[in-house]
Amino acid sequence: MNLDAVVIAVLVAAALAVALGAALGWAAARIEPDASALVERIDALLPQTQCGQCLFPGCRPYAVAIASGAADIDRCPPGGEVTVRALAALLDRAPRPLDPAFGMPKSAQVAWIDESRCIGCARCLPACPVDAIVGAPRLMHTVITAQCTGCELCLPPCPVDCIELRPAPAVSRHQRRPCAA
Amino acid sequence: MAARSTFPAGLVLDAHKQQACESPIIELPLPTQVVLALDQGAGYSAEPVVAVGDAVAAGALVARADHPFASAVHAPLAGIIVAMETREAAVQGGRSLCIVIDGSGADRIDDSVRPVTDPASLSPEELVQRMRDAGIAGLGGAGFPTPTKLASARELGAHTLVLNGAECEPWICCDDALMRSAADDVVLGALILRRAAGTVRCVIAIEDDKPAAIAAVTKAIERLRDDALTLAVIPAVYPKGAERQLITAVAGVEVPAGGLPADAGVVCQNVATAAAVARWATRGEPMLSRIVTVTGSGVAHPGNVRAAIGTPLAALIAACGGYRGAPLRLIAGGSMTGRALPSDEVGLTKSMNCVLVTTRDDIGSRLGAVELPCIRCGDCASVCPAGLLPQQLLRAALADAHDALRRLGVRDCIDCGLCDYVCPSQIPLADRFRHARRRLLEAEAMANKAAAARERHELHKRRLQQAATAEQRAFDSVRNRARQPGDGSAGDGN
Amino acid sequence: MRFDTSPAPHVIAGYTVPRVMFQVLFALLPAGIAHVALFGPGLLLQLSVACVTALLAEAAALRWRGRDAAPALKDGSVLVTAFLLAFSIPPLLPWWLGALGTALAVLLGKHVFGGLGQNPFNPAMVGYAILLVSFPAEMTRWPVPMDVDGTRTWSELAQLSFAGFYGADLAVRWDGYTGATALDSIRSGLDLRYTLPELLGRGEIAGTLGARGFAWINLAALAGGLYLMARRIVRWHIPVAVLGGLLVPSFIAHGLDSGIALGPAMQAFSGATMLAAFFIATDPVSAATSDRGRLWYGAGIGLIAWIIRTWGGYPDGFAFAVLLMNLAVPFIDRYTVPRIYGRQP
Amino acid sequence: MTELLLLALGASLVNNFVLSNFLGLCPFIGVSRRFEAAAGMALATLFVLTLVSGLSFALWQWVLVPLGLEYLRTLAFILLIAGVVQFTEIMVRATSPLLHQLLGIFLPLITTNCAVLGVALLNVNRQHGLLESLVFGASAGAGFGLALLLFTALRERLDTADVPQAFRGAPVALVTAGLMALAFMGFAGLGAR
Repeated sequence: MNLDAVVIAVLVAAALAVALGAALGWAAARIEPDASALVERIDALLPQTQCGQCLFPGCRPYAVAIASGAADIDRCPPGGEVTVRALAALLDRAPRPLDPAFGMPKSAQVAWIDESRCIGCARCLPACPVDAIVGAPRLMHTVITAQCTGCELCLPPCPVDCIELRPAPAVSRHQRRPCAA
Repeated sequence: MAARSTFPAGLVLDAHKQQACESPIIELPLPTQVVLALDQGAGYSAEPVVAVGDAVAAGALVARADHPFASAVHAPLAGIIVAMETREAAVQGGRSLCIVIDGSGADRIDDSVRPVTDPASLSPEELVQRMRDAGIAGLGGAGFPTPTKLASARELGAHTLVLNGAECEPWICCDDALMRSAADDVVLGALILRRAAGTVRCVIAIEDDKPAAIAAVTKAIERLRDDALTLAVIPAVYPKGAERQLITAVAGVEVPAGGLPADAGVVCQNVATAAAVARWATRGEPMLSRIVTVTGSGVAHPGNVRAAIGTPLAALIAACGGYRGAPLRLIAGGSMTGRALPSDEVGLTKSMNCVLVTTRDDIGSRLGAVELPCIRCGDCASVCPAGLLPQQLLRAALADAHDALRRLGVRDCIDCGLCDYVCPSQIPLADRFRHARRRLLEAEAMANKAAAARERHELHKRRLQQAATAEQRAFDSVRNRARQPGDGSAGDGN
Repeated sequence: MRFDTSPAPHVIAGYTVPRVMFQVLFALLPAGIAHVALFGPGLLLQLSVACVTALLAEAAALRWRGRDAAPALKDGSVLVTAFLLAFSIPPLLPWWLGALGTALAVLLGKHVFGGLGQNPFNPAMVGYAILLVSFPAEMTRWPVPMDVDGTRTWSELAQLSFAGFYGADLAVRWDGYTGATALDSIRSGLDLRYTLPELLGRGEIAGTLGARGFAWINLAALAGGLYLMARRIVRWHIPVAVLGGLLVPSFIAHGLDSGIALGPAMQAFSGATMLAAFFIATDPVSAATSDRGRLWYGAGIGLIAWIIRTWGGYPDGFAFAVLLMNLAVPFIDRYTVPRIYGRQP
Repeated sequence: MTELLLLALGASLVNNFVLSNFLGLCPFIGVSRRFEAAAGMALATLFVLTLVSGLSFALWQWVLVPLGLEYLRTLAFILLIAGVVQFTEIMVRATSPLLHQLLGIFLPLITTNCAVLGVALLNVNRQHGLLESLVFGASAGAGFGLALLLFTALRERLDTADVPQAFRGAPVALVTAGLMALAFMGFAGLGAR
């Protein structure tokens, strides 16, 4: 092989590489990462308890972290296995068990305030991420069961430990029956 | 309106109706005690208007229908209310709040019981309201309040009233017995219902395995000479008597999925409901009694019984000669869709058309079933009256794949049980689908709750932020104010 | 008085999977008799090996998964696999190949996917196809049927069957007693530029319906298949579609050039046509599941079998046709969901 | 005409790129979990394969051969494929944002699909003309898409099957792919007569 051929080969390869590289560079500059749609779809699968067990301040921040690859999909105990499977399907990954470091799944629960012990300190009101506790200073408080997500975030601020978690009421059982008679 | 149906599916089943249907209807005397479930089978409860210890007259209102899907409940006998508590009942979930009345033996009748002088003079709206007060509910098996159905039919402009005398489910023959003995009541009720629903015509549908009932109703219609009241004889194929399937068989239209029969221009009522309406119109009696088939191999003398609502089932069975052999399951309804009850102390409800006492002879096939994996033979699909693919639905149900369940139409399942009936792998498909619907409902409730929580959380965050900004602004203005006067002195110190 | 409760419905018809499976085995009886009468007792030898191997493989697979093997052995499904495979392979196949094919059919074709009801491919055809691509010579060597050469006796065929079964070198003593099947002879004849009438005029593959021997087996299989249809074990969609997919193109091709294209009658009664149409393609586990899907599925099998028979490298295409349509089944199922009551089409 | 038809049949069915030549197995296994994604992948691959077939022919015929640089073809084709894939992405983005969202990350993945390089090299080896190259590329893409869609539908069914623990996931997918290849052997020799 003579020197000319080598030089030509190198030149052609270099020219191709430069031409395509320039095109790719131009393309890369044009492509903005379109992550917001993905975040929306991930967020839609999370249970929205806003409990922070994943160590992110709420479900949406966790969704952002998953979308960017900063967190894995195994951090959501309230969603349990169902959520992990849904996330795995959305992201086309293999499902994996929950990471116990972030807590274990529990059955659905809602907060309940023992109104005889509540002193009306109002400290639980801002702690509730979904404003499901009604009350005013020096008046006893009540949890709106339908809106409570069971996140347990109201427990630590309560000075008299009058909040407890109870099993969530079952969904309406009504189903259509045939009148086959 | 959907096109003419292409759903001939269904199956001819062993009827088991001969025994009970031959003997005349037994009129059961009032029992000493009645147990009135406030949920009469439709899934919604009436609100009690009496308290324990109250004395009530026969026909007096004891529970008011606040919810449009609940129906009013009346005392069938004069007596004292001795208990009001949650008990086992023949309803979804197996328990309901019940009012227990001890009969006093007196035949004191409530003042409200007065015949409707001339039903034809009342406006449809008045008719519906009066029927609501009288607690008229569907006697066909679902127990849905008739007035609610009539009102929505009128709103949606239904043109045809179909009276369901198909009675396709095995064992049940109370409608057959009723039509044989009181065809005139059925026809009279049909006219009143037709007026209340605002429909142009009325068709009474009867399966071709009931020649005596067909003859009786034909005669009653002839006496009336009303062109807009006709009889349709349909083939005896299960489940032709299911509301949607009946409408398709009679009117040739399909009820849109997820819609009401009235969306297809049809409203459906049971023949027994029509007879009860006639009884109410002529005697003023609210819905206090019904005819119920008491049958099965576990009953000595199967027959049809007219009994007061709330009569304990044990009394009904006693009226038919008591138990015989070794009864295994007590079923409210027929063998295909009936609900197995835990006890014979529950009271008769308006929706209960049959008390089936089964022995191993009747239900041995189910008890001895050995479940094997699905071999996709497709027999279930060929009999499904809703045109579903149960074999595919089963896979989706086992995998809990909600999208697939919805797409394959688990909600279009009418729970007729035919897929179970024919399955060679003997898989309890209907029950799997019931559970799947339940889980779907739960998942959707969770999703709705999550969406609401997301919204509230966003508002919460915005509110906190606003509060923080306001606080910051207040703090800044205070600081600025504190700073301004001492601009020269304090500022130097910093 | 108190009662137990249970969900509705409270009564079932009492059809069972074993009943279905044993009816299928029963319906294979006529074809089996014809097979033994024409080709000697080789089928019985193959059947015994296949059944024993299939039951052992089934039991082993279930034991290995820690499941109760008894119900699966009793339901007869694995015997159907064994029978279909034994009917498909030549009766002269050495016993270890039959055993290997059956074991592969049961283990690789069925239990890898989870056992009864889970396998996407027809297990018998998986076993057959593996044997065919691995041992093409053994898999295409059939005895010359009784009615084609009247000089030999059934007892000679019996000796031949045993010789083949124990793997003896058939070329030494039995040369002339074995040969290719009619379809195979026709295709190699066509390759040598003979025309169809010329080939049929030569004695050894002549017959009223094209190929004797196999024609009888096909007729017997047709009878068994009609019995299954009458008993509603098999519904009409798949067999009719398979035969339609095979016969319509062969009718057209024969009309265009009767010199090289086999006519519909010969297509219908040679090779594995009837066995495939009524017994193999109708295996519900690996077939499409809606009526419309089954028509597509069956027509696809018939058409592919015709294509392979006409232009392909194998004499009979049904095994591959079935496997190819098996793998299209989930795809077909996806697009042939029937209209649900009350929904727009 | 008949020859082009045979070429198309050969490339799509008889010598199916995935199931007979075992090219492009990475996306075949990787992008076959969900049907929608697989459909997108099949479409995008079809497009890229056709485009690359034409362009690689041009590159080979009018650049590499005149310059006597035949030995550089692998390198040159890889560069070309990478460029075409990116170009495709940009074009799809410009013309149909909807399709772009549907295909998502699967477009760039085609670069690593060795079936694409395989088609380009085979076109050269078999001395296909421009039209033949285009037909060959398109039918190879169609064959790939067909195999991918069939496989994905099969895998979706296997997802709900009671597969033994040891075979769940990739193992049973590979067994299935193997049996698919076995079935495609039925086409062997098709058209040889």
